[in-house]
Amino acid sequence: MELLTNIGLNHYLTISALLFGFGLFAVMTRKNAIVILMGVELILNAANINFLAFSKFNGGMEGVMFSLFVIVLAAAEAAVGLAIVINIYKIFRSVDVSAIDTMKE
Amino acid sequence: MNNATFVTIFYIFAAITVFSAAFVVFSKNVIYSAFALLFTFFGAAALYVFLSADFIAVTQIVVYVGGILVLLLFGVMFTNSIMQADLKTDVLHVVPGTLLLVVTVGGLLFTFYTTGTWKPSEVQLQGSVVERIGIETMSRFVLPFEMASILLLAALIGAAFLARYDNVHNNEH
Amino acid sequence: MHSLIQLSIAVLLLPLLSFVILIFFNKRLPRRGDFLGVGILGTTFAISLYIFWSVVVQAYDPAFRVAWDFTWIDLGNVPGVGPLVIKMGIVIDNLTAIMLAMVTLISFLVHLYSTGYMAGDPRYGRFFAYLGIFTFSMLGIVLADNLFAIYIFWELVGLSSYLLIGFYFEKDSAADAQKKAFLANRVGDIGMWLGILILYSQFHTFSYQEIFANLAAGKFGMSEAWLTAAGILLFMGCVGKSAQFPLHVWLPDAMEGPTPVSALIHAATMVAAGVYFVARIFVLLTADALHVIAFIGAFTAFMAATIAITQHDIKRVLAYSTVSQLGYMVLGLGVGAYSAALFHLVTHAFFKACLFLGSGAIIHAMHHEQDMRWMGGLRKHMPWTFATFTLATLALAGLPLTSGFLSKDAILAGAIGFATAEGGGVYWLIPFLGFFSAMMTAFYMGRQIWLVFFGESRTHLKPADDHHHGHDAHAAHGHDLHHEESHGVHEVAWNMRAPLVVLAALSVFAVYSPDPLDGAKGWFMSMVPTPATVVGSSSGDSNHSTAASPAHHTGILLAEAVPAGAHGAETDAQPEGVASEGHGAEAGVHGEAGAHEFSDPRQAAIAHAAHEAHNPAIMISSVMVVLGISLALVVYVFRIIDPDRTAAGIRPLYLFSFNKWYWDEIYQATFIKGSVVLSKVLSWIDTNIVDGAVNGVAVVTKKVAFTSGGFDRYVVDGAVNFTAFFVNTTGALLKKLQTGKVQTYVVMLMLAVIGYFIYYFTQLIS
Amino acid sequence: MLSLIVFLPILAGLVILAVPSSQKQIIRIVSLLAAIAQGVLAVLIWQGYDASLPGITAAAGGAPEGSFQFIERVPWINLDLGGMGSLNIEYFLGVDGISITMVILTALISIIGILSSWPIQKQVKGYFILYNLLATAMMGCFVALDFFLFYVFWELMLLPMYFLIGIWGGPNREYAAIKFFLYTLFGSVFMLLVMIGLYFSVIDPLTGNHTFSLVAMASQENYIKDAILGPDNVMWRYAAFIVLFIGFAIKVPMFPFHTWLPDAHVEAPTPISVILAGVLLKLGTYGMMRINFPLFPEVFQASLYVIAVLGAINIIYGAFCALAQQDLKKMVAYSSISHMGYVLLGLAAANSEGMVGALYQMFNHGTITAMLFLLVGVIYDRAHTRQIDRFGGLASYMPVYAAVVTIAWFASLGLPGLSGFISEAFVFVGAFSSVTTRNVAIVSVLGIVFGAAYLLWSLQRMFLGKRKDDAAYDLEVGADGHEHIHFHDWKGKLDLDARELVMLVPLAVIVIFLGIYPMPVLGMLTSSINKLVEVLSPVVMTALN
Repeated sequence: MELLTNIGLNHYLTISALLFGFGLFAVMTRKNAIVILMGVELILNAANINFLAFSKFNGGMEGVMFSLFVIVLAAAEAAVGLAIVINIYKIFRSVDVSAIDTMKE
Repeated sequence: MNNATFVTIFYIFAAITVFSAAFVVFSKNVIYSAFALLFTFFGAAALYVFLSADFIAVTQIVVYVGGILVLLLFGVMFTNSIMQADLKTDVLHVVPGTLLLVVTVGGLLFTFYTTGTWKPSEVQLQGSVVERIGIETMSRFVLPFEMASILLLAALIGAAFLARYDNVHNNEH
Repeated sequence: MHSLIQLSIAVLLLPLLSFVILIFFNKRLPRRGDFLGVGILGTTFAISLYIFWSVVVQAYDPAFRVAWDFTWIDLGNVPGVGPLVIKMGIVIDNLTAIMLAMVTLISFLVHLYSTGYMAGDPRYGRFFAYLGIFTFSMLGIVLADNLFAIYIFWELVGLSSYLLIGFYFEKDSAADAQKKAFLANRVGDIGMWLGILILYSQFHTFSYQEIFANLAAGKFGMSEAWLTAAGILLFMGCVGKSAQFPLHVWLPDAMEGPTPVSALIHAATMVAAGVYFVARIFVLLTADALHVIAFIGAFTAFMAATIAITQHDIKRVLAYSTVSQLGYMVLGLGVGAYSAALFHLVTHAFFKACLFLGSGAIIHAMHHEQDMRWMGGLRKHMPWTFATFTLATLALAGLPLTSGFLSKDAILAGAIGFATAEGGGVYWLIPFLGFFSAMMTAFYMGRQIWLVFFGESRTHLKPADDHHHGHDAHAAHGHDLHHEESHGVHEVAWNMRAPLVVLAALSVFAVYSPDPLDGAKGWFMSMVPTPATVVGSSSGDSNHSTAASPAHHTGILLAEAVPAGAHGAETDAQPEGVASEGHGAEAGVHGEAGAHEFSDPRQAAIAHAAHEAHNPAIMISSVMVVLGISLALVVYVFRIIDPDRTAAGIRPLYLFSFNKWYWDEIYQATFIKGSVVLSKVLSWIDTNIVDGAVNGVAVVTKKVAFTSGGFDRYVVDGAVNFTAFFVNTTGALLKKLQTGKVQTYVVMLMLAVIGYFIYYFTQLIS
Repeated sequence: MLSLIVFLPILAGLVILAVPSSQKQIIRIVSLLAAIAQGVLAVLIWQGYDASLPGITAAAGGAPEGSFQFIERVPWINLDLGGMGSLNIEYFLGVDGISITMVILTALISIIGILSSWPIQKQVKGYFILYNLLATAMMGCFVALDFFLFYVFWELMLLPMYFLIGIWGGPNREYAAIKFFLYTLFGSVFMLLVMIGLYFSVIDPLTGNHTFSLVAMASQENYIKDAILGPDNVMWRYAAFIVLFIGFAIKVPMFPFHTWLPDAHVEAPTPISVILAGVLLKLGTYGMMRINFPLFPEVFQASLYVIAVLGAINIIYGAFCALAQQDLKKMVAYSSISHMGYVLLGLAAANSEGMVGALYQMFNHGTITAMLFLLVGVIYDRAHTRQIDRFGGLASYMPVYAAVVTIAWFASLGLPGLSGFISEAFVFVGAFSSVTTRNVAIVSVLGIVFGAAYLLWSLQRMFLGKRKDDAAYDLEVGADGHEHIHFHDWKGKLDLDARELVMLVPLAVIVIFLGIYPMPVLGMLTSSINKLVEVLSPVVMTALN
């Protein structure tokens, strides 16, 4: 009970682990490119939570600063990623990544 | 704010975050996923507040919810006809994916809980860190900051270039 | 440079000029340039005569000597030897002057004669060119002051002889003869060359004077046998060129050349060069070498005389007579009768040239009939030829009042003296053979004169089959003006007659000596005295082995050098030390002509004995000559003995002589056949064994290659192929992983990460 | 200067690459101009050459300057081999008396070869490119003073030669080309090993590093005492000497490694035969003089007698084989073997006379044998056969040809007044003066007679005797079933034409002039030869060890 009520580092890490797992699952299994992007966002958020948690319990500012940069990065990534998805769509008339297997050849 | 309230609120937000994330992943409908993602972001932002990172939480809401999520929705709309009934997405690698999900999460949790050697500092972050962020940004992290700005610029241009409507380009393919 | 040297250079080079002009431009010149050849040779003769006059008549000094040389090859500072240069030079002494005059005179006369004899030949101009290069080479031999130079001109003479013998190269017999001549000469030349090498290897010089001076100083580093070998090897050059046994076979065949060539080269000059050369190196010949030389000369004289008796071809008789007479000269040198041998060289040159030119006139008149059996009675048609030919014949036979008598007699006297001095025994064979040959000479020359000039014409007796010989010559000469029938036999024109007269005149005793019985009283033998040997006689008779020590020699040489000082001034380009000593040596040697006071006891003994033997020699030889001529008269004039029947009676001997002792057949069967067979065998070995080995290696390599190829294909390559197969199969399996779907890769990536984690943690835990 | 003379032909080859292959005349003229320019450069080098400098080894102090001339030396390849030290290969050219003789000969023969290539019609462009490559490689071999560079040029020579014989040769050309190629390659493989061994045994006194410089290698004091080929390692030094000797002897070619030569000559086109006999064979003996002997003088001294005997076998055996040949070209090929034997004999004499004779014989054999092969080519052009028996009385048909043949034949048999004589004479003088080789010299003199025998015999059979009827020729030549140009077709133009005279007359003039006055060539090489003899002399060796 103590473990449940005394919110510590492990709680946050658990949340981030779950988010990471879901994000990874999305990236791995979903065919829709948009959903894959969403999974990526989940992973990034999981990382952010970790950064901030460690920062909080360490008393340093590095985690905060990094999570800030991660957010910036995520914004850039989302923009470019979506642009790519749209281009893919233009070319293949689909965002089904399983259909886009030209790398096979 | 006493401890019990704090714990309760924490769990609520944690649940929101986790469950909405699960919904994002498991929902067959892309639109639903997108909206579930909104909640995930909010939950995460709340958790940031708990972690004394109020500025980050605000940024999270502004950037993710205001920017990325809208972007994603536009992406959904661009690439799927909303009127079309089949907005569902198929899945593949479900078995290995699930397996990996379990293993990864299990592994991570196992690691977290068995390590037990986290040594939290005596001094934890307290209160708002906005001011310190400002100082850090302009002192120790000025170089990453500038690089981030260049990255953003590059992403801006790149995204604009990639996504622009190019008739000739189109025709070629 | 002494003026005589300058003149002699002109003498040397003028014939070369004639050659160069005529070989390139003879077709563009009027009369094919024959006037040029004759004119140049006339000039040459005039200059030579002047040299002769200055040296022999004006100076009248037995020790006269002028030398000049220049550096021909500079080998730089040779390790172990020091600065080494090879010089070329000219030396003029009495002998040279006499030889110059003789060679140019005969050459000039032959040029003149050829304008008549060779007229109408398609290669008329080239003939004169060849004569020019021959004269050049011959003069080179005469003037050379070192062994290297003489070897060069020696071979050049061989070349011109080759070219001239093969002048009618369309005739196979001429082509064979020229090749034979050149090769036989080459065999002699390699001996001569080895002799030169022996001397050079000791002294690092080719110069006569330096070699003699070094020898006199006892600096010869090898054993005495090597010195003897050097002498004999050098003499081999003479054997080849002067057609001595065993290399005499080429000279009779060389008569395939035009007759003027036979007169110039194969009678008068070139063949005498061998004798001249031996005379030049006379002083370094050891007693043993001289013995070999004497025996070879005597044997050659005898053998050639026996062959000459039975030959039918007019030129062949003369050719064997030449071989025989050359044998005399060599014999003379071998027995130490140096002056006599050279004297015979000169007298023989004139009368034999006269004989050859006379025979040429006869052949010309007979329309290239050369067989004496079909001649006869020419005395009436050709009085000039008859007279000169007879005079020359008498000289050759050695009848008193001729030049031949003087010289031959001196040689025979020397031979007797030699035999006496050497202590008799087998050495008496030499004078015996000499006298016997003298008799036979008289016999076969009498036979020739009679067959050619007396009796009735026998042209009509000639069987029709036998015509081919004359025919060929005809075709080659382009003399189709006349036909074979001898109606047109008449005396030859003046340009062919004049040389005969001049040469006949030079066969009279008075030209050489005031005393018709003693050549030693004449100018020639006074001017060309026997030089003192530089090698001592230690290898000779042990009784005389008190050989003068080198020091003693040098002392004499230096002392005697003083009176020669007047001439020393004339030797401007001579090297200082050694050469002046050499000069002194020459001067000392010639210092007291007449009263031969040789420091070498053996030489002195021979000279003394020869002097003693003079009168007996005269008597014996006169008797022999008279015997020979009488025999000829008995057989051919009075017909008391029928030659044919006699020949049939002693048929084996007759055939032996007629077939030239079968030397040609023996050589053909041994050396020539041997060489050809050996070459075939070696060539077979080359293609089948040496090259076969190479090809065998190739085959073996190929076999090995195939074997290893099999190994390669089934084992090594098999392994490779298995690898390929394995990779292919695995690849085919793994290919399925390559879906091209990004997410598959992510799955794998994660699997790998988790794998790593598991590994990491197991490590961590354990 | 030297780089220019070496690479001029390759430049010409590049120019030819740009010329369309239909422009045959331009291709030929470009090649000819390059060859003439090379000749002019050779003359300039000859003019600028100071004959008093010795060469062979470095001057006092270890610098090649002051001993070699026209030196060009730049670092070329520097490889760090880690624990084994470093590999310093230089681009090092220079000439001394030995090489300048050969440079002049090469330039001369290159010009003659191009002239005689004029009638070649098959793939003219490729032919001349290969020819120019060959010319560069030959010239490079003679001026390279770095062993590695020498080796590069040496190997570079094989390739064009292989194709020139294998493509433009006679009916059996592939066999001959392969034989030539493999034989020579076999020889050079060992050279490579020795070269590397030498590299690690020699120190350049100037830099203190290992070096491929032949100049440094020629001085025994530069060897590391206990290195693989150092003075202490007697056995390895003998082995190295022997394999190097075999490598060069194959090129000479020396009995019993000579059998590639007749085949290669018989199959090669005339200009290639000229090059092969005129220049390539000399590379073997040049290599001996430059590399094999001065680098291992004590082994050389120990093997004089063997080398002399091999030389004598070459002389006499070659002459006998020549005597038996029916094919004129094969006879000339065997005569080459015989004449190269004189070179070996002269080298074995190990004194100045013999070595001068050997080097001069190399030069003279180059000019004389070039004439011989050109003359064989002339008669083959006309009659399409080289069988000696099929000819007869040619002197009446072709008087000028017969005259030139006579000069060449007599030069070959060593007639005085022609250059071959002087070299042979010096060889014998040297070989006889050396006590070791005296007996061999005495036997070898027989070669003079047999040389005269086969040459005069062939001369007689082909040129003298009765002029064979045209009809007889028709029958004989036509009998083998091939279509030949019969002699009567050639009436009037049978004799030498202007191009052939331009090739032959200068050679004849050189042969005659150098026979009368050899100093223009001898003057260049005597000081180097004297130095070489000094380097090789046993006295020096004992002083060092």
